[in-house]
Amino acid sequence: MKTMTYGQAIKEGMSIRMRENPNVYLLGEDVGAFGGCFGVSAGMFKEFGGKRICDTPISEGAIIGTAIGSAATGLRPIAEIMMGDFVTVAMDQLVNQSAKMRYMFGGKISLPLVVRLPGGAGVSAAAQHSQSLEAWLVHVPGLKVIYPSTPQDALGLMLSAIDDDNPVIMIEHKALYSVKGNVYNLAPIPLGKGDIKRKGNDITIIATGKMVYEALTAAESLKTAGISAEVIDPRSLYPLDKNLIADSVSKTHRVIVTTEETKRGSYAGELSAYIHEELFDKLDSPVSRVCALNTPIPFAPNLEKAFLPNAADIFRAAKALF
Amino acid sequence: MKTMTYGQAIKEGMSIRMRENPNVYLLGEDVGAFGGCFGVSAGMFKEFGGKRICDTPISEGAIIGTAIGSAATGLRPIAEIMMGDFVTVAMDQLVNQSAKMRYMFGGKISLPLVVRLPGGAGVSAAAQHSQSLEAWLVHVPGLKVIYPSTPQDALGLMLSAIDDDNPVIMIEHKALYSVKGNVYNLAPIPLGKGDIKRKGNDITIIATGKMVYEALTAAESLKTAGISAEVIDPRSLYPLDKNLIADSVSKTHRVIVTTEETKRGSYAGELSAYIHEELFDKLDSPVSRVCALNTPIPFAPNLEKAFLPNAADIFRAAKALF
Amino acid sequence: MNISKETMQHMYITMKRIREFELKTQELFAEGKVPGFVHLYLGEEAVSAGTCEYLNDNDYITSTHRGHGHIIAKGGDMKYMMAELFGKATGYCKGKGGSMHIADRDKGILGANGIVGAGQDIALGAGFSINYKGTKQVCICFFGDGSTNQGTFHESLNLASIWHLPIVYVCENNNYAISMSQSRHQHIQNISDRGTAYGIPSLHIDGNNVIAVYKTIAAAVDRARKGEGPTLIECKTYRWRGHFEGDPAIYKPQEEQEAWLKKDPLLQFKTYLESNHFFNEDQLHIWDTAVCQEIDEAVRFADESPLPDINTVVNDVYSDITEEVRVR
Amino acid sequence: MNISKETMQHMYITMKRIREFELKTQELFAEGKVPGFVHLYLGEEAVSAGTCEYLNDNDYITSTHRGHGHIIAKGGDMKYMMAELFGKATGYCKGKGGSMHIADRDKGILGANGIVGAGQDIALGAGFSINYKGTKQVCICFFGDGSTNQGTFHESLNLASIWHLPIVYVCENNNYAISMSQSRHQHIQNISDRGTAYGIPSLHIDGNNVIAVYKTIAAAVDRARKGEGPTLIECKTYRWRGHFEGDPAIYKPQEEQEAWLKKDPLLQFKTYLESNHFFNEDQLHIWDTAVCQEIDEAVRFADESPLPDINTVVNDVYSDITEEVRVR
Ligand SMILES: Cc1ncc(C[n+]2csc(CCOP(=O)(O)OP(=O)(O)O)c2C)c(N)n1
Ligand SMILES: Cc1ncc(C[n+]2csc(CCOP(=O)(O)OP(=O)(O)O)c2C)c(N)n1
Ligand SMILES: [Mg+2]
Ligand SMILES: [Mg+2]
Repeated sequence: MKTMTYGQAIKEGMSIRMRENPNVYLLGEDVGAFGGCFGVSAGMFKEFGGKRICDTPISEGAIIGTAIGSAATGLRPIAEIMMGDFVTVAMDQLVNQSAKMRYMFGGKISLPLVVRLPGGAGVSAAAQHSQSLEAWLVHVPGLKVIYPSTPQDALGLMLSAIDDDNPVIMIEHKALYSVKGNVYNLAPIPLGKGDIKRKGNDITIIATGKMVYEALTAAESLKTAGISAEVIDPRSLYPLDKNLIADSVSKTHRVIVTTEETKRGSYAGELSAYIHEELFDKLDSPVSRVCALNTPIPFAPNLEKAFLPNAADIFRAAKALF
Repeated sequence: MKTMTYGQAIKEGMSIRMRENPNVYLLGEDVGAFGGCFGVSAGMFKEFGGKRICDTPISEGAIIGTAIGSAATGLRPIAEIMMGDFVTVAMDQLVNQSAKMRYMFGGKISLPLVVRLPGGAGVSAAAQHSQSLEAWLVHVPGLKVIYPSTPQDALGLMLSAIDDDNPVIMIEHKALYSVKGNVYNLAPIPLGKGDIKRKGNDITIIATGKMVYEALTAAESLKTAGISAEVIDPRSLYPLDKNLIADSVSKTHRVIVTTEETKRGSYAGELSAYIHEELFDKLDSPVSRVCALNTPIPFAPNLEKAFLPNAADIFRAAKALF
Repeated sequence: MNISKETMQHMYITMKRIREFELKTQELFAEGKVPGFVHLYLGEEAVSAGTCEYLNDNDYITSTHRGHGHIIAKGGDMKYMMAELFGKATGYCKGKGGSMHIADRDKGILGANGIVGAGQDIALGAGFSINYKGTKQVCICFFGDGSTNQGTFHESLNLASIWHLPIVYVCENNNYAISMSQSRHQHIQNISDRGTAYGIPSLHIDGNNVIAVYKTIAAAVDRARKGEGPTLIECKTYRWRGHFEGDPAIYKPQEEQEAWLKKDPLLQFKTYLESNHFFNEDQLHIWDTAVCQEIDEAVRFADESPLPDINTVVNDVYSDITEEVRVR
Repeated sequence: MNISKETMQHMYITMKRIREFELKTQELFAEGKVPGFVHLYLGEEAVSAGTCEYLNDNDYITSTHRGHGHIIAKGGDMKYMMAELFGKATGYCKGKGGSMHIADRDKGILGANGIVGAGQDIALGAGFSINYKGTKQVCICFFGDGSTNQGTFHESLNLASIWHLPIVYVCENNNYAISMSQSRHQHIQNISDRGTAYGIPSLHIDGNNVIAVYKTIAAAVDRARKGEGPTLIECKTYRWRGHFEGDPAIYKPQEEQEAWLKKDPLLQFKTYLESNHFFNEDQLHIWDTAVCQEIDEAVRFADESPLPDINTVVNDVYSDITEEVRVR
């Protein structure tokens, strides 16, 4: 067992595979000696050198394009987009190219690539540096989408992402990078396996990324109020651990889905629709979404706080279901 | 009353406002003398000249950028992106710039611009020329999203879109361009007003774009099976006519949402989540989504047909709710 | 540089294959046998034939929406191509891709592409792999004049330049991007002028002269293999047909069209071969006939092939997950 | 070209304003008064001061993440800027934008921008409007060396060229894109070489010499107003600080940093003004003091201003729809 931060765990996952497999490499803006905008790759340049920790100009489309072309020709790239928001300038590469190639080419090509997207708000980075855009990516057949909330999950999921023969998007929350946690083992965590972050009986709270912590806080408060909440972190948004969710909902009959996305058109909505479709008979009340407001992300700390969903919101929403 | 095609109605809407307001102009690839890839602007170059019907190089980002900058400085641009799929290369302009500017700048700027996105499958145009990407855009606060299904709606919505002081995305279905319909009046149709395309009592089918026609066909079959289906076309995906939906669902207690999107992460999911959240007590059965498969869009006509949702799917899904 | 007779023979046959494949496709499209969008390469045969002649099977190419010529020249099998155009199960992509998405990894063909400018980025990755592994392959990146106005062009050339990637950028300047003539879509006469912006050696040549193409490419490929980085080569040529089948192309001035038809690259090469006594008419005729037979066989193969089983619609999305058939 | 004393005085004051504003911001950031990302313009003052001096209020500018200098030079009010940096209700954007999103339509400031390269596209639209309405304004498009590797740069210059837009592209080459020195992110020495690719007249100048900037811009602006189209001007300058506050910038060689500190644009201009007897030290001192007072007032204004009411979080998304406060 080791204690490390979420950021270090991501680095550890990348480094483990890079040590084992010379075809794994990292590219992105300032990922080299600078260590990445959030310091995630700090030290990797020293260990692996500039050939494998590869600085790029400010050309996100070309970063993903390079990842695609090199994956198609035998390498296993990890591409960092400095902020998830900048994926807007690489959507074609991600969506029309990487996600569809295998299918368009009749299954005859593999694209083992990982794209890292640091997302999320909370640091007054305003509307263009704080978004949670996972809903877009889950909507794209051909992509897998993962979103770890803890150092252990970050490490295990990173290993699986690198091992996967398909494009995998890893959403990382920038405000989690410095969060510490225990890492018990270095085994890959299979994509499509969710995790119960807290056991409970009366209500299921499905939470992603940083909202897992808010959910856990809310669960504590709910306990005081006599409600036993189960907190589930899907970790992998697609493929989704449907069994884990079904089991939990069959037990609790009530569900909150909480994500940091703007509510309208969110992945939280997809989860809600799915649960209603498949588990309607198990539900005693409608699935309730606790998300961010339907606004761009404001700069001022007090406004940003008002924008973001939090434990109190989850608590309120949960209470309302009883 | 006039009979015209969906494509002609769009042109008519644009032309009416261009005649009235010299600040309205159209730009896009081959929209000029060529008349646009689907012929929507055919003849407009002749009427309005090259200054106002403005051909561009293949630079979609710059097309939307031009629209933004000119809207910010007093014009009312209409930008055509040749195929909706190409919006992937203009997502930054659309999402990080146009949608957020008013908010980021504290409400001190208006961006009256319309972006036309021909979407949809059915013509063997394969994975990169057939997508329905409306879910992405509905997820973006600051954008309005409309999707007409008939010539009358196309015309009325286009007028409102041009009149609007916010960025409005108009999704057009390429397979509808040649569909004829009656146009009874030339009045703008307010954004946020849905339409009942067929009255019914037993089930509500909410359908967008080309799926409206499949829904109407399904409703006919359902009638034979003794089920009276109401078909609702929201027309405006955001803002959404929540009252119209609530009234219908309160009457029928059963809902199908059908769109041409890949199901996972779809706008249909947002509608489903919303209806469950707000109208759970009115529902006798879960909202059921009838969407396209979770795959890229295949080329071969028989595969494409298998990919697309149709009236029979809606019929089956509706029957299953009783 | 001396060009062997064998090379000339092969280039001639390649050009003829492309010509006949496209003429047949034109016909089949008109008959309704080929669905979707079809962009013909007629009139541009010398570019891909001359370019790919100098490559090895394990060299890469990236292609465009107008990809048939590239694929044939790089050794793609016309049977599987035609079957793909028909949307048949035996096609290169099992009917899932169609004309705009043909790929053949064994031949280094990284795919035709429906998105203008997308191949430029993908080429970067192929070049990156080559340098990373030190395998001395090259990647040819084909693209049109119109695509040089996409941001991807710019980003690609910049990266290839700083990374010294073994990419040869082959611009097929056929003077049009759909209805936009080059003079309307950019303010320069030679696209090769754009190389300066990246410190990439650049030149423009007669793209209808297959010998010129071959020689120019050979030099650029040699340079790339030696680790000296990318080259940008603009091949001036012309699109005989409309942008896609169905486009009457009334925006093309008739004199322009006629002048270019006179510069038929295949005919020019034929004349060259005959007048220099490399091959006589009889010999060429034999090859022509063989090519026509190949095409006929390709069409027969495509025609007789089965449609894809509709259950395959859900396969091939992932390497390990099969989507449920009725998730709707 | 003769430059009036009035103009010189104003440019001096502008540069001093930018310098002091940034020094103060640096201090306030360190104290934790300014949240978020802050990119300082220290060392680059001559570029925006020299550029904006020749503009009218109704001329436009597009800006970048490093926008404070542009906004001050174009006449933005430092009180509202500082309040915005503090996230206060009285700020330019009511606290919704912060350092990277300041705009002022009345002064033609179309916004700082958090997306590298985004301003290039927006400038196109401003230029388009001007030509459309025939108003003879111009638009200055500011951007960094690193941003010239984004596709938007390429697309913008191409379009501006074919449409003859009245845009002056002002590249602030401060030799770095975060940690990437220019020689690592592109293979050319002069970014002005990129103009050739679009048929746009281009040149590079000493960006630390405000007189040179002013004169060069004046010629380009005159050209643009006459309908002769865009110009690309590369201003060589240097970023004194790290990329953002908090970046220790260890990747910058110390000798390089020192050499550039010696080329302080403000000090250079001061020396020039004094040695040519335009103004004496006393006069300059009076202006300096006034500027410092302005900054103090701006800070006081920001400090004393109220936070935005949290209910305003849902306003200003649309002109006509207010989002519900608790839709979560
Ligand atoms: C991003 C994008 N924008 C627009 C299109 C539509 N389109 C397909 S081909 C084409 C013209 C391409 O011109 P050029 O690059 O010169 O190639 P050519 O067709 O002449 O071979 C256009 C605009 C597209 N496929 N992708
Ligand atoms: C599309 C995009 N990619 C990356 C970034 C992150 N980023 C912000 S500023 C910057 C460097 C910009 O360099 P340059 O254009 O030279 O401007 P400078 O900071 O030197 O003024 C980067 C990479 C961004 N904001 N947007
Ligand atoms: Mg062309
Ligand atoms: Mg810079």
